[in-house]
Amino acid sequence: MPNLDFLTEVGLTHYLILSAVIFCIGMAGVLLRRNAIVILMSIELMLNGVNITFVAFSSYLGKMEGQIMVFFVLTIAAAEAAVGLALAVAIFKRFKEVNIRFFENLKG
Amino acid sequence: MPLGGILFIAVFVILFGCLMLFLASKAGKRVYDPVKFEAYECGIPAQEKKDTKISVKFYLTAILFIIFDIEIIFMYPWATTFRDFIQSGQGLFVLTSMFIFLLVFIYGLFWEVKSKALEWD
Amino acid sequence: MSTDAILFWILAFMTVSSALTVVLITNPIYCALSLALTMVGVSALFVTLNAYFLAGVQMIVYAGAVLVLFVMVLMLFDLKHELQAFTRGKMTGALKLASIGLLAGLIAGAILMSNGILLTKSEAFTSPDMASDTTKQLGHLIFSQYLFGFEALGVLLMVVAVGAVALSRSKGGTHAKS
Amino acid sequence: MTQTALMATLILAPFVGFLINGFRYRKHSANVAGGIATTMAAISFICSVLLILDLMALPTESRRIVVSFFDWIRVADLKVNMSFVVDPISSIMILVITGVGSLIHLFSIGYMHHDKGVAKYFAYLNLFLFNMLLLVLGDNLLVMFVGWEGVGLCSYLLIGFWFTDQEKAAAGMKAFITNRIGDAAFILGMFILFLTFGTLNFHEINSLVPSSPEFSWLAPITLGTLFLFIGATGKSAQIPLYVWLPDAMAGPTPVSALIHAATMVTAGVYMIVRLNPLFLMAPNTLAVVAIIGAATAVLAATIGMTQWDIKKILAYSTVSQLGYMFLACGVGAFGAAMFHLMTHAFFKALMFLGSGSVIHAMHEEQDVRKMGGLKKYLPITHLTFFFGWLAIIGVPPFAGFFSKDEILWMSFQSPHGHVGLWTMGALGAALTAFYMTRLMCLTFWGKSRVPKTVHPHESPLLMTIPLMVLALLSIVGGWIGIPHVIGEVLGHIPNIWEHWLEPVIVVPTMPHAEASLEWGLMGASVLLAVISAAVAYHFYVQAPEKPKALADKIKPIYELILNKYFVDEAYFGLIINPLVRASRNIWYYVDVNFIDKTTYVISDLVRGGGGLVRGLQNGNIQQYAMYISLGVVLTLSILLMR
Amino acid sequence: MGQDTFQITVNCIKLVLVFLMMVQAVPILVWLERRGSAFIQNRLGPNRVGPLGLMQLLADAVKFLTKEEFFPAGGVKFLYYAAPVAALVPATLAFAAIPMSAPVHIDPFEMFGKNWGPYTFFWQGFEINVGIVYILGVSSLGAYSILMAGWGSGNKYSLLGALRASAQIISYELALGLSIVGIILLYGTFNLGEMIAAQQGLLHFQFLGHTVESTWLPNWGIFYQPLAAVIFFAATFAESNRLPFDLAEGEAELVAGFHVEYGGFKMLLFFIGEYGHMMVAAGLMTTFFFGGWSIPGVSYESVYQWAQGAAATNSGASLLAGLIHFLVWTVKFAIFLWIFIQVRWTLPRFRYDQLMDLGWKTMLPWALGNTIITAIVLLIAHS
Repeated sequence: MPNLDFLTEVGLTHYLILSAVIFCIGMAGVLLRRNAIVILMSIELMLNGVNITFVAFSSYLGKMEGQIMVFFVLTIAAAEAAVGLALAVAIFKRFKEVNIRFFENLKG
Repeated sequence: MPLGGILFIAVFVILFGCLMLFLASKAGKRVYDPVKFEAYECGIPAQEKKDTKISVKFYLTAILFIIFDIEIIFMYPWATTFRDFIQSGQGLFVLTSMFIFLLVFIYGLFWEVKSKALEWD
Repeated sequence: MSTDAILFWILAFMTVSSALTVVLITNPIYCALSLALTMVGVSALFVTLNAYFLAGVQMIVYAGAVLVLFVMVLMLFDLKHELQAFTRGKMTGALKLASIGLLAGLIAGAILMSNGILLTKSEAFTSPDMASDTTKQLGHLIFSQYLFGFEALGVLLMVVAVGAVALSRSKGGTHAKS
Repeated sequence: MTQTALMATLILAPFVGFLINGFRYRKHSANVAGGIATTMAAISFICSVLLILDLMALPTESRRIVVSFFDWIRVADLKVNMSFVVDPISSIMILVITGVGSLIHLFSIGYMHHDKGVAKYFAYLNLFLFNMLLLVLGDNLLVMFVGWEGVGLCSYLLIGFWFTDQEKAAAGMKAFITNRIGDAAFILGMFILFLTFGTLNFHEINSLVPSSPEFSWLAPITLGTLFLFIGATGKSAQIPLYVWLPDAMAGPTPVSALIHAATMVTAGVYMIVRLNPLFLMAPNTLAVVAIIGAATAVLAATIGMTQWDIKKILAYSTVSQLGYMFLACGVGAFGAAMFHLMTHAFFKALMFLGSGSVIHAMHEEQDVRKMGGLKKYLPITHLTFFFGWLAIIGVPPFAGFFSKDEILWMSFQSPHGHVGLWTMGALGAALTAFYMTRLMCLTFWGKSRVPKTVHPHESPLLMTIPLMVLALLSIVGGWIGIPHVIGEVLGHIPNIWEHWLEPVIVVPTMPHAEASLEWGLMGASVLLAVISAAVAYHFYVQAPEKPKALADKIKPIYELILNKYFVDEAYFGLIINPLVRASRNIWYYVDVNFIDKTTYVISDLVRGGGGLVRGLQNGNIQQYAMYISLGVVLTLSILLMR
Repeated sequence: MGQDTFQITVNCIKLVLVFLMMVQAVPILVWLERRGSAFIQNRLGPNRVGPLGLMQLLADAVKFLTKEEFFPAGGVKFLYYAAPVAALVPATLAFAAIPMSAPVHIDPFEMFGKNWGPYTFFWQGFEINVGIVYILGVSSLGAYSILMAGWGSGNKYSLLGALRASAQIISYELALGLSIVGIILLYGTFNLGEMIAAQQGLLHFQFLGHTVESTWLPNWGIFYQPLAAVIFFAATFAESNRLPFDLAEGEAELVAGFHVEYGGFKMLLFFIGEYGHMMVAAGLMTTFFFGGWSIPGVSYESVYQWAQGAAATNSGASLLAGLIHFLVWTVKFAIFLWIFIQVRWTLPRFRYDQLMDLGWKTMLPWALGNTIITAIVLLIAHS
């Protein structure tokens, strides 16, 4: 009988690993996707990965600071999404294009 | 922890919905007619599919909603703890700090109204 | 196997698989819907960690507001699914994948290496009944220690509201339409 | 209310007014803007009265309220608190500043009624009050310097208030630059004092002053005080830096009354009085102060005799009166200097406001040759101006008499005094009487030379009320400092003034003198003044052709005086033009040929290097993100390997 | 979910029952709506099938079931089918969190040779600590099903209707959320059960050290927060897309909004979702402002004591008392449902700009003012 403790005993490590996995998935999205709006979504994924870490630590260490941080991160993430989408929309309205590589042309 | 219950009922409802859909698809008779499957267009033949120009207002409303929603959510912890703060003598301080926050909120709302971002015509 | 563990694994599976969908699927609308599912999953994970209020906020803000915005934008602009989900470039693509893989490996390694320390600490501090009034504690902390952050966020939100409106109404920049 | 709150309100009320009016600078309503500003000034006035009542309740020796708000600077030995002090000296100043300031604010509502930038005007005026209070209340040199610079800025802004007029804008710049020269000296003086005493706090400096005077010119205290005095000559318009003040009359008249007569220009005198124990230990500096003060008093008075612009005459008069104050400081009569400062603030503000009323009535006409006989058109203005005139020429029992007499007596009798100084002072008094009478005659009396198109009218009540209040003060303001000899005669009236200032001002030990001597000198100066006033009346009312004949007779001297001794021209020829030429040369040889070329080489190198790595910055966000992630990987692996 | 098999089973059954209750209420409401509207408009309404037309419900169900299944040509299959199912979930989840009666205490007993209990069962799907936040969060998911339906149908009327509906829902969610702040301030908790507990007894409160007491008014939230009640109720009308806020389906402009392309059972599922929202709103109104399951003038204790006389055991008494309170709750709940129906047939529809103006420029500021005033009054009253 193999040791299946890691399956039955869920602890802080599990949450941390889960959050790392979500963070890296989001990271991959940011690095690899073409669509600017999907990239924004991937950023939200990354932020959520981090949020899980915060809440996990907060609850395992018995400190509320982690949750406050998450509260603030949530707010800022929403603000970021609003502005990011507003930018994307402004560009899309003009150029009918959301490819992230197209955004390079906006420099200068 | 009610999470189990929530998951249970959610799954149950989804299964129930799917079952209903499945039953309905089996029960109804089917007569094939290409016109029937066209998008409903008040009787005239459907033109370009759904490339409709839609006002950016909807999207603007959604953005403003997010922002004001968060501001409102910030009031929730305040609202639950306000009585405690009053009891510990910090009521006025907390109320003032909330008022500063609200002032910013009201200014934002006022600006949106003034800049006609909320005008639908 | 406790119900907690079962719940965790269900939620972890749900969250990770929907997160993967976000990154891998070509149709952006499905991406957004799938991301909404991820957010719901994360919110449920918060509940397993006794952060009830945050779970609710996560639902309201992310699932109920941010993702609705995403879906609306995608529908507004009729972004059909693309033939190509990822950006071109074999070299950079490989490099990017490698960096992500390395990052994941390193983080996981770091977590596992510190396993012993964290577990002992966590068991010492975990209290099952701290769930009862986390919200009140949250409120108390925000209005004492983190008051400035709170007010600053208020200003930030106002600025964002103004900025987003200004951005979405601008008739275009300095460049001619190309 | 606690003293901290009072102090904060006192200082911040004008600042709040500045913010309010500053943010509504586009508004045109004089009543609203002026109402706000005047209210703020009045709040300050009330606070200062309350504070002074607090101060009076304290025992004489410890009359000192210090309010410290926060640590401002804390670097090595330099510790500067943002703290403010109310003691007998600054109490007088805040009363004058806020009291006269409030009156002038009130007057301005009427005067600036039709101006477009009225909100801006009142914002500046409030800002000025705020800075002046900083200057006066600051309990160390650095806080004072903040206010010092602040009032300079406000003065600049207000002189150039109608900046669309090239000349007025230039006048503002002139004032600013001239003041900068003084300010630089002030900073140097501050450095020297800090090096000597290790502190900038007035109280500490005054208590650390050595007990015996130093006689070397290069000793630290002498040098420091000299530099501070140069700073004072800049702000208080003394030789050689007085040239900006007459030009400063380009600003609105109430500004001239507030800034360039009553308050800001007295900052130099105030600073010296604040540091009086220090100055007393530097007899060389005192001598310089006295001589420059006396010289300025006479010189400015002579120029004043020949001017035709009503405000310029008053401006030179101000310079001259400031000279008196410095003369008093120089002979160690600091109390007399403060006394004259206060009475001067009353009557000079009154005269400026009166001239403002006249100018207002004459539709912006400032040339006295086009006035005359205005008595019947402007009865209230005339009456109040008349009292101001009596005060300035030193007719007993008006305010000016007591203060001026005190100065003259001290310059004669004090151990630092000299007969020569007294002579110059008395001459100055006579000249003052002459040109002020001339002003009265040309403006209010005699035949009317008003052009047909102008119909003078009395100013509204809003403007005359301040005039009346100031006139009253000009009459009774001197009665708190009645000299002993007169007090004895009138029945043991104490000299409240000296008593009040006693704890903070060192009174020089006077050699014993007969009362008859004091009576004689007093009589002589009054007689001189009355005679020269009579001469002036004769010249400009009874025989208006005489002055011209006299001027023709001594044409070279007259021309010299009329052109203000060619001081401006001399400054241009001797300092400014050579400086410009030298700067141009330095610019060409050093900057263009050396520094620029060196930088070009460096920039070429940097550009070349940048060209090598610019490929990395290609605008591809995802690539940037990849760099970040690679960096994180690197950092993490280093951390984990450790 | 529970400590042992018995509790888990009971809880699951309870949840299913709550869901079924919600589903079963829909045909009744439809009948009520049709009869009611006929009554209001002075006509007869469905009266042929069964007594009073009651059998019409069954006939409708059969008809719905046997409608022809079809899928519009331009649609997106997955979204098209997922939308009606998704419409059910938020309403159910929210409804399950509403307390319908006093908790039932079961004393230990023996069954299958084992000792069980003691238990406390809440008369609701599940008891949640942060009830309001949970309900708000869950019901904010309602926008998805609408958007999915709008997009999945491949029809521009659908899409337009969906966008309108979701914009409207989120606009009114602000006023809704803000009016709730006043309620939370009043009770100092998110927990719905505690709110109801706070509304027991007669109207009494502390003001500046004096105790104000009424002799007959119940201690209901409506007396403390009348403005919040009005705003909340109006906002829930908009949230559930009902007249006078049913712009999303405005027949004249959009034919039927986001569910133009839906028919048969899929349509019925949308109906259930909509009525579910309505029921959540009615339940919340009852909970926040009208004392929930409490009986005005009669305390739980006296009911329980009476039940002890009627039933043999304590558990039975608790159950009986719960049932009585449940009936009381149902009456209150039904009154609000009837108000929903009556308003629908009384008021005309808003224009879209009026709707948005009402949400953003009228209700939001009023709710804000209500919050501020509540906070100030609280501060004054308690310090």
